[in-house]
Amino acid sequence: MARRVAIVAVAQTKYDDLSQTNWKYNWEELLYQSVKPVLEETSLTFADDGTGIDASISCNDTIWMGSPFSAGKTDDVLGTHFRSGEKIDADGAMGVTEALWQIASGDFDIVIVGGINIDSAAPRNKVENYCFDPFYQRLMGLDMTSAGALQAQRYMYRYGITREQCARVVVKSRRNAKNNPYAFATEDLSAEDVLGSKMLAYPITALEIKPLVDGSCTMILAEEEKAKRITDKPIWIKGVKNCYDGYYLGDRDLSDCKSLEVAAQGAYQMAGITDPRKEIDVAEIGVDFSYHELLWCEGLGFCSRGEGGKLLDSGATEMGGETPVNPSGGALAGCPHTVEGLARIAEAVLQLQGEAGARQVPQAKTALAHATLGACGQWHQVMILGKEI
Amino acid sequence: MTEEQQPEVLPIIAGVDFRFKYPAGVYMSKCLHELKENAKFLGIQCPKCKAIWWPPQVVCSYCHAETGTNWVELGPRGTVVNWVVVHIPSIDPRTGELKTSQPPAAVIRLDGPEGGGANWLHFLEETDLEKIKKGMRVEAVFKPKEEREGQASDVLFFRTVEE
Amino acid sequence: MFYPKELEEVEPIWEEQLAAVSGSDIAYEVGRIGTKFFAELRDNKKIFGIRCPVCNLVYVPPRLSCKNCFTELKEWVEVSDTGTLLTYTIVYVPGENQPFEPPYAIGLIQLDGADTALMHVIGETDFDKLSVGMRLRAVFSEERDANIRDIKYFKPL
Amino acid sequence: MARFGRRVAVVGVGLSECGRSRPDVNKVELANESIRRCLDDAQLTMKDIDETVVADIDALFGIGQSQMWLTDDIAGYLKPGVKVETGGSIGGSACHSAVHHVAASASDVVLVTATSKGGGARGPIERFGAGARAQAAMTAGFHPIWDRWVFVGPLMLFAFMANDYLMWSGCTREAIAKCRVKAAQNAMKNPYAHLKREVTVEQVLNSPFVIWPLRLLEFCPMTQGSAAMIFASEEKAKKITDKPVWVEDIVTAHSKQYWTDAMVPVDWGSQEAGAVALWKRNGITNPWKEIDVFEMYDPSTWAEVIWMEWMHLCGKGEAWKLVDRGATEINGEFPLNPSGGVVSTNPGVPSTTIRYIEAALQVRGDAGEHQVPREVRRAVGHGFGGTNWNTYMLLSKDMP
Repeated sequence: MARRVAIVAVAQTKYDDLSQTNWKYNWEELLYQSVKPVLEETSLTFADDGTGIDASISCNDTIWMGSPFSAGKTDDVLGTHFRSGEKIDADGAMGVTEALWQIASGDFDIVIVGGINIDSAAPRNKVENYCFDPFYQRLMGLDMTSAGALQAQRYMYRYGITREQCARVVVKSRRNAKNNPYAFATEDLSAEDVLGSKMLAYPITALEIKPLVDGSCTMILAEEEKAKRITDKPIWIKGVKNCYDGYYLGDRDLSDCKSLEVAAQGAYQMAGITDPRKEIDVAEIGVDFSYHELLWCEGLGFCSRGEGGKLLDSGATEMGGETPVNPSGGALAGCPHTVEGLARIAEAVLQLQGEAGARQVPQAKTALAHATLGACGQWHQVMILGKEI
Repeated sequence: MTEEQQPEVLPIIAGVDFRFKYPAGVYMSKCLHELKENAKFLGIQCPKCKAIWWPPQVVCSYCHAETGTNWVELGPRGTVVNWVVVHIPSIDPRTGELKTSQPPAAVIRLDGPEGGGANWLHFLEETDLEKIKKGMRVEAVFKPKEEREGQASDVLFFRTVEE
Repeated sequence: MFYPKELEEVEPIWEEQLAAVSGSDIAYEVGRIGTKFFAELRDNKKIFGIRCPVCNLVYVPPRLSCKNCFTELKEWVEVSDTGTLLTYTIVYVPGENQPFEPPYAIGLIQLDGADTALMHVIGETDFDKLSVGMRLRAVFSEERDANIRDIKYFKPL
Repeated sequence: MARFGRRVAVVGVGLSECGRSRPDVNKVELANESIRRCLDDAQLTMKDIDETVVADIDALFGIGQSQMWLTDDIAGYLKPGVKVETGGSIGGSACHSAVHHVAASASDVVLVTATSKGGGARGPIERFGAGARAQAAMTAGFHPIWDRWVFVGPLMLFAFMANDYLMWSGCTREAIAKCRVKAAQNAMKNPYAHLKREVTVEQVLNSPFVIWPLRLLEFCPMTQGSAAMIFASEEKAKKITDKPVWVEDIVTAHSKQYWTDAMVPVDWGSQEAGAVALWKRNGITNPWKEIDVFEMYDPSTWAEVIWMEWMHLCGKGEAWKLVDRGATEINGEFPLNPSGGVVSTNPGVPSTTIRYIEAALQVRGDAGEHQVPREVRRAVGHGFGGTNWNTYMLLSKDMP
C-alpha cells in the first residue's frame, strides 16, 4: 500500500425499528445522527483549505432505499456539496475499502463514509426476491431466507452440524448484545426458544434471522500524518480483501465458502497474519442467519472445515474465549442491511480503541471485521485492523 | 442443434411490484403540518451562511451548518423565475398511473425575510404561455382546510397577482 | 432525543408509494441461450445443459460463459430428467413469485449428466421423507409457457 | 509525477452493439459482449484481470444486487470487486474507482463494466410507452414526498434549462439545432452509435415539444448497450500495449441534494467546480486551446451548449455562437463529442464510460472514421448523473 490509512472515528445510532414511531426520521436525519458524533469527536469540518474532509462515500443500496440515485437523499449530511461524493451500492464495508484506496492512491487525505438503511420501510421478502435472476431462481420464490435454508441444510448434512448448535449462536448473540447499548434485540433466550419459534424455511426459524431494524453508521478515515494529529487512538487498516463466488446457487457446494477463504487469505497475507486464531484478538462478523457464524468461522480459518459447531461448543468464540466472535451481538441482535458490515468495522475499531464498554475484550490489539452480501454469502470481505501501525 | 434452428428470443415475466414507506422526516413533517394547519410556508435558514432551505432540512447543503430551529416564514407570494409545459403523457411514479395533462410547472421564488427566498417547483394557474413572464408575481392558492392532507399538493397552484 | 424537542415531538408524516416503476410486469428477455433452454422445455420436455470443452463441465442452467475459464459456450448437451437432491428446504411463509402456496419444498437437484444443480420444487412427497441424496425425476406441466415452471416439480423416485 | 501513488493507464476498451433494444441477449450476456471485445482489444484473458468494478442502477433495471448475477459473465469469479451507483455519471464513477485502486496498488489490472438492459414493459405501462416509463423510473430517484408528484424526470430539468438560456442568452433555436445536426453527422461515422440518421435543422425545429420549450430531437434516445474498460498500472500497461492512454487526472464533483431549488437560477455549479478543479490542477489556462477533444455527457443539445460555458470552455452567453459557426464540429477548432455524444447514443449506465472510451480512442488514434483530423495529445471525458454528479477524466498521450 502506498500510504498508511487509519480509521480515526466511528459512530453508530441505536438500531431500532422505526415503524414503531411511524418512520419518524428520514434518511438524512437518521444518517446525521451518526455523522454529528464523528465530526464532534474529530473536530473536523468540510473546509476546503486542506484541513477538512476531502471526500465522502455514501453507502446505501438503491433497492433497499426504494429509489435510484439514492445517495441524493443522504449526501448533504455527508458534506458532499461541490466535492467528490461517491456512492457504493452495496454493504458499507465496501465503502470503507473504497475510502481506503482513495486515500492510499494519494487522491484524498480524509474521507467520511456513511451507511444507512431503513429496513422496516422496505418489503423485505420482495426486495430479496428481486435479487435473484428472473429466469431460473426468482420464479422459484426464493428470498435470502429460503436460500440460506438451503445452505444451512447442506452444511448440516455434510458436517453433522446440529440445529441446537445453530440455535446457540443466537443465544450467544443476544447475551453479548446485552452489553451493547446500540443493540436492538437483547432479551434472554434459550436454544429451545430459538428452535421453537416460528419455522420460516426449514431449518431456519424466525429467531435465527436478523431482525428488521433501522439505523446508520459513519466513520472517518485519514492518511497517517493527519490521522495522528486528529486522534491519539487511530486504528490502522492492515489488510483487506473481498471476493465474489459464482452466481447460481446450484454451481456451488453450498457447504463451502470459497470466496470467504480467498478473501480471508488475501487479508491475512496483506496484514502478515499466519495463525489467525492466535493472532486475532476479536472478530466482528456478518451473521444474517444463525448458521452463518459457524460456517464463516471455518472460512476465516478459526477452525478446520466442519468444526464450526465444535468451535462454538468449546467456548472459544464466547466473551472470555480465545477469539471472541461478535461481542456486540452482531446483526442477529439487529443491524440494518448495508450498515451491517460497516457496523462490524465500527465495533472492531471500538474494541481496539478500548472504547467498547461492557463488551470490551481486554487487551485487544488486532481485530477482524467481516462483511457478506448476496445469497448464501456470494460476496465476502475480510478486513484486519490493528492498534499499532 | 445449430444456430439457425433456434426460435425467437423469449421474454419472461418476473417483475416484482414493490411499495415502500417513505418518511418525510421531522423537519419536513413539521413544515407539512404547518402547510396543512395554518397555510404557512415554514422554511429554515442556515445560521451561518443565511441560505434558506425549503423544505427545511437538518443541515445546510452549502456550508454543512446545523439549521437547528432557525425557522423563517416564506411566501405566500413569490416570483416566477422559470416555467415549462409538459406535452407528453407522464406516469406518476408514486402510483404507476398515467398523469393526464397538467398545468405549466414553474419554479417560484417564495418571498423570504430581508430579500432572501427559496425556490419551489409547483404549478401555475395561468395556462396561457403568452401571459407567463419571468418576474411575474404569484400567490399560493390552498385547498380548503378540511381537504388538506399535509402534502405539497395542499397548495393547488400559484395564481397571478397584480402588485 | 437527538433533535430539538419541537421536532422530536412532531407527528411523523410518511407515505406508501411504488419504489420505482419497475412494477410487476417487466418482461425480461432471456437471450439466445435461455431461449433454447426454455423452448426445449416447452416443445420437447427436454432439459439441456451447455458444456465447457476446456473445463469439461456441463452447466445447468446453461449460460454464455464458463466462469472458470471464460470460454464462450456453444456445445449443447441433453441431460437427464432424473437427478440427485443436494439440499432442500421447506418454505412455510408466503412470499413473492412463489411457485406454490406454502408450505412447499424446494431443493437443488443435480441432474444426471450435469455438473451443476438446478433449483426447483419437490412435489408428490411428504416433507419428512425428504433427504439429501434422494433421487428425483422431473414432472412437466401440462400447459407450458417456456419458463422454468414448465417443469411442474421434481418427484421422488 | 502525477498526483497519484502510481501512474495509471487505459489499456483496453470495449463497446457492445447499441440499439433501441437488444432482445437477443439478456443483461449478463450484453455485459459479456463488451467485456470480450475489451479483453480482445487489450489482448488479455480473464486470468489477467485482478478486479472488477460494476456500475449499475438496480432500481431502474429490474434486478437487485446485479453485481452478483453479473459476476460469472464479467470475468469476476473468485475476484474482488466494487459496485457503484451515481446515476448517469456512474460509468465514470466506476472508472474513478478503478483508477484509485490501481494507483493505490490494490490491484494492477482492473476491469470496469457498465450495462444498460431494462426489461420491456408489459401490461398497462406498455401503452404509455417505454419513454414515459423511463422518465417515471428516474423521477422516482427524486424526493418521494416533495418532488415525485410534480417532477417529470430529467426531461423537465432540461426543459427548464432551455427556457432559462432562451431568456437571457439571446441564442437562436437554429444554433441549438445545429448541435443536433452535428451530433447526427458524427454518429453516422461511429459504428457504435445508436441513432445514425441524418438530421436537418428544419427537422429539429419542427419536432414536437416533449416539454415546452424542449423538443423531441433536442433530447437523447433510450438505448440498450454495454461498455467495458481496462485500467492498468504503469508497469503492466507498458507490457500490455504500445499505445497506453494515461490517466492524467480525475475529478468528481457533486451538488446539493434537492433539485427544485437548483433549477433557477439554473445552477450548474458542480459542473463548474469539477471543471475548474481539473483545469487548475493540471496547469490548463485555456482549455479551448489546450484540450484536443472533449467528450461531454450531453443528455440534451441544450446541455451541451450551456455546460460549455459552465465548464469555462468559453464565456457566458458565447457557447451558442461558437456552435452556430461550427467551432465544435469534428474538424472545428474544438471538436466536441465527435462520437455523436449522448444525444445519439444513451444507454444511461454506460454513457459516461462511453465518453471516457471515446476520449481514449481519440488519444490512441483508433477512433476510425470519427477520429478528429488533428493530433490528439489530451482529451477529456465528462459524466453527468443523478442529482448533479459530475465526473471528469483527463486522458493524455504523454506519460504524466
